[in-house]
Amino acid sequence: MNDGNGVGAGFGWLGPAASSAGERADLLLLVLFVVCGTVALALAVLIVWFSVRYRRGSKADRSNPPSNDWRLETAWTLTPLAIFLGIFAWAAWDYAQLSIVPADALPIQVLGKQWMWKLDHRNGRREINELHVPLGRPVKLVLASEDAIHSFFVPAFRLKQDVVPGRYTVLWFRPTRLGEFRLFCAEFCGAEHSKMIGRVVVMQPADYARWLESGPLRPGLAARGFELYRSLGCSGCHDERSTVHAPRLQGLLGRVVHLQDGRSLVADENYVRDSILLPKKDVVAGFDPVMPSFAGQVTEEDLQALIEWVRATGDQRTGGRG
Amino acid sequence: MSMANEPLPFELRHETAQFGMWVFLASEALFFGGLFLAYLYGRTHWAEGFDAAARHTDVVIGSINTAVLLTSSLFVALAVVAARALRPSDRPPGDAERARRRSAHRRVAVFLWITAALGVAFLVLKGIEYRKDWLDGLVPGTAFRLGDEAGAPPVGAALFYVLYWVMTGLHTVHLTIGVGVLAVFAVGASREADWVQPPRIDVAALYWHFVDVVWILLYPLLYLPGRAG
Amino acid sequence: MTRTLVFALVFVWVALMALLASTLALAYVPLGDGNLVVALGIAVVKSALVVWWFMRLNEASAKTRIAAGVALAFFALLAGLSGVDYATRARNAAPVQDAKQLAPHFEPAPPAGSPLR
Amino acid sequence: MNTVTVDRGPAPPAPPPQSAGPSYLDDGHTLASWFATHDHKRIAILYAIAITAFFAIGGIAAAMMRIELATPAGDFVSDDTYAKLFTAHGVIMVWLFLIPSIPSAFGNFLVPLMIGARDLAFPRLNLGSWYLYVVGGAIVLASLFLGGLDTGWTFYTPYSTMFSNGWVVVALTGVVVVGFSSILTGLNFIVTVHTRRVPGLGWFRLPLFVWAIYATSLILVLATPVLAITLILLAAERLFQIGIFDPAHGGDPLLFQHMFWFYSHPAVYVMVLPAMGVVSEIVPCFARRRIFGYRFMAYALLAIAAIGFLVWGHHMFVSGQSPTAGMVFSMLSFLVAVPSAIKVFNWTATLYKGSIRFDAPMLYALGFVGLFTIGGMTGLFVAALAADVHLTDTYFVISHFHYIMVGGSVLAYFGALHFWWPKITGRMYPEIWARMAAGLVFFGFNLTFFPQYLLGYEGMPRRYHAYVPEFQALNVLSSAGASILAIGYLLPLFYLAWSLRAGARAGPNPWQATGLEWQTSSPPPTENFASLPAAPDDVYGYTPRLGRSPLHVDGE
Repeated sequence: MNDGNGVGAGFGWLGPAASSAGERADLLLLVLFVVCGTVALALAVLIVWFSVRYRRGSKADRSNPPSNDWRLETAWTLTPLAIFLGIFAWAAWDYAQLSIVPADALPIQVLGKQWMWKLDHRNGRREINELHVPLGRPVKLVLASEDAIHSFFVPAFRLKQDVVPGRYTVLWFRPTRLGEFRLFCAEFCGAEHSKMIGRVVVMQPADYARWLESGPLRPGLAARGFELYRSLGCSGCHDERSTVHAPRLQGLLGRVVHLQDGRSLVADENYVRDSILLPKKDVVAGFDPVMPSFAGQVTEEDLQALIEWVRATGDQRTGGRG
Repeated sequence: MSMANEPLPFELRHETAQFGMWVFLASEALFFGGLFLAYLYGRTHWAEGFDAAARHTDVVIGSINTAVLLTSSLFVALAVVAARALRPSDRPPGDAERARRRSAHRRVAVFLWITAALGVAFLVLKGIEYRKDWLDGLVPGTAFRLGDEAGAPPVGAALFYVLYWVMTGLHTVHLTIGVGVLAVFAVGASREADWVQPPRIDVAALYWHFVDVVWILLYPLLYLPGRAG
Repeated sequence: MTRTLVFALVFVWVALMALLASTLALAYVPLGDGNLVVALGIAVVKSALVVWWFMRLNEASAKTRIAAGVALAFFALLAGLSGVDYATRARNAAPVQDAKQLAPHFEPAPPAGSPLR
Repeated sequence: MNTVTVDRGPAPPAPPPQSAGPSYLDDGHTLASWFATHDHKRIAILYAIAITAFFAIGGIAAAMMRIELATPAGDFVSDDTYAKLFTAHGVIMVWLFLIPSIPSAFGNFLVPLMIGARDLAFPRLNLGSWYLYVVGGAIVLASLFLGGLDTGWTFYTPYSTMFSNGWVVVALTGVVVVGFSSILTGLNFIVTVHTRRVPGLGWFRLPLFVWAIYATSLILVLATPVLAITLILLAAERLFQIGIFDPAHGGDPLLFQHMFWFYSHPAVYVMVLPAMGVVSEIVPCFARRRIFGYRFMAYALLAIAAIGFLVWGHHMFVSGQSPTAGMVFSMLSFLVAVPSAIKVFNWTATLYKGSIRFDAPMLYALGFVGLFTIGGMTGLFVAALAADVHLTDTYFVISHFHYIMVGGSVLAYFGALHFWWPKITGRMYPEIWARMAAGLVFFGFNLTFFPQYLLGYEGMPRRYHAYVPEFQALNVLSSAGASILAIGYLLPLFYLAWSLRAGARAGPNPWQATGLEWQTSSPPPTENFASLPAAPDDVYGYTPRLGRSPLHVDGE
């Protein structure tokens, strides 16, 4: 399974990064290794040289040894500071790219539960401990956990993101190499923490499309969301034809929402999930807080389906990309 | 003279005791600091849950208890002032000196007994309040309810009571220790024991004042939110 | 000298009682978020009075005062830096829905042996 | 039995110690004279014995883990037992060995001697701290024997509160009790250094070891209480199934991580600062040179202690913390690396124009400087945000902190053990054996932990009971190294015990070192000094300060 140019099963090497963020991380790590390596080597050589040259009994000039030199001290205070801040800025810049998710990213809902990964594609195709993604297209993973903290870690992409119960966390990447890559859980989550592993398969976009359609025929996530939208009674108020004065949900994801207490925020998955479970928390301006809370009636998977449906309504209006 | 039996000068013993106690109080302040941070988190994230929950605390007992502790702080401060007369003085030993020290001992004993009594009063009132909270179902867990309010309590109300019980519980533990220490010193002072020395009374008083300051900060957090409308 | 000290202490006590009364009264005045700010402000003033006069920080040595100040500073550090996270973190979502009690609406539970379980 | 004084060249002017009664070891042999002693030197010995016992238990847990990890399949122990092993290894090594090792054992013994005091400011509190430590340690061991806990030493919620079925609350109680012992020890040192210095001994004439213990005590007093309250809230949440960290009731698991790491990062500086103090004493003595940049070294110690409180968020870069907070903590983490860099450069500069001997303490000290540099440098890797996203929670981080804790603190602990062994026991250790042990430890350590850097980069997550086959080769190397390291650690146990009986008698100052502790007899009398020692007018008088006549002839 090791994708790198390893020699034999026992000794594998990670191989070049397989995601855009990974290539940048590798460059940063290489520079860090070179800079720190040279300084460490220089220090080691200096210590060995001093030890040999000034060992007791050696003939060496030991006249008036300096015991402090503020110029030297200032030099080796400011130089490391400058180098460190340089490294910080570069690493922080790369890290900032990780938190800006491209708009056209392919959303996949990931649910981590004790000792397995459930991944749901938009058309309802579900995978356990496996993720098929197209080459070159950004993919956005919306991570949720049902029990303890897990961490979605793909070493080949040089990326990981903790999956915290009670909130959605997001991880996006753009695969740049074909092949299969290891998937690990990196945050201790119980006895079978080391068995909560899997693989990420990067395929040509054409093969990916064919694979997506050939999956077991289950209603799409969005379709299930729509079914829930009606069975839970949301349509009673939120449907266009309903007489109840309730906010419209079509194309909600990504839209700026103005709230009653003057705040305004961009509606994201967390906002939709919050409004279902705690409707009185962020009441939209111009509406009275009459919506009942659905806490205790919907599971995380149902919430993901509802959110996918709300996302899908947005697509109908803008040509249904993805 | 060898270093072994050289008694430390009074000033150094006083300074060491006071500085050592303040360093200990710094660590205790950070100990309660962790709780205040948890409260800050809860209050900023679930403001209306905390307000709804805080309305059910007994503000009458809370306020009386604050007054009781403030008064006890006054008396223990007066005890420290009275104890200054017990410092090693260079006055000639004699009946006058012995009488002066006896009256100082008596005054210290009286002030310490009053402080300890006020401490016990606080604990009694606290017990009554805890029993009332228990009966109101204000204990977080499966049977948690906000007194007679119908419906599920808002999210955050249970968190408020987790913090309420942990904060007041830890404060009561510290207060009980304080009452015990003051009672021991009060008995020692009334018996004019020689181990009742100013540096030790100062340290006991500092600890008591600290427990009072913690309550002063707990009071507005636990009893006052959500009172207005 | 002790006579003036006793009077000072009693005066501080009276001030503390007045502040207690005022904070209790102000709690019933609807100030919105201001309530907590006012109540905490008064509490800080009361604490300062107790620490400065009752705990005699006014006649304490410099290092003792620094010890008192350092405790406050480090609490502010703890609250401040974790505050940076809470202030800038994306919205905190609702509590997790415990799946164990709820059978998902949608599909009948897959047979025990199937990989989907 | 002749008194051996290793030929070091002329000694600095040491006044001949008058006879001041029996040494502290001979001053009473009853149980009470040990378990009810107020003498800081005996309490230090009690700590040293308890610490060695806990080090052994933690070491056994580590050995079992390395055996388990020699093969990809988890076949030596079950996965649940493996979780209990790494938790036991973590809890014991952090709280019962590393944190008390140098401060409580060597700090207790040496600080009063180094400042010319009779004892610590609060002797009874010192004994109380030891009992708290032993009781806390017993409770932790009880939780392990009852069945252990599988949460890891970090106790992350909601696993530790909702899903773990180990003896979590018992272990938490033990750790909180040990925490109070740390607070009281820190308090004792702070007050002692402030109020018990011999008249005339200014702050900038104190040895750097005293500065290091003072800085460590500041952290102990200010950080440990937050750990205590966090673990109490955690225990309450586990018992009542509801709490402020519980996501199902609106709590926040990240709040626990904030409060836990607010203590746990300064705690790693509690582990390394005393080691820096030890190295700052050993290197000048064996290089016969004044420490380079004494004031910068002293300020660097305080700077590390202070900035150490600002950086805890770098443990949470991928935990769901906001990116802005991640950047703030990342920059502050780079700031805390600067004083450490200053110290390494200053130790190296101290060797310049010295007259260096390579006795065992010096080997350990140079080993510390080398390995601490590597550990510190890899700290920069995990402080850089984009790199940490890949490296955190992998074996890279495990190797990083072992380089600093084992390569740094434990090496310095052994260096201190050998450097002050003559002063503590009055006996010299066998030099050849000691150098061999130092070499074995250095080689074994690197063979154990350097492969883990590569494993970490390859992406092997930490706390894995079984791993994928391609990680096996490096794991086998690491396990082999662990066996050599174990031997290296056991050797001193034998030859130091041997030296207690048959070691050559050491005079008051076998290394011709500066410092007040070398101006009294070895082992020192119960009251430390026959008469009040004169405050030294120069703290590292191996070579003259600028302009004074040279103390030793060149090239002797």
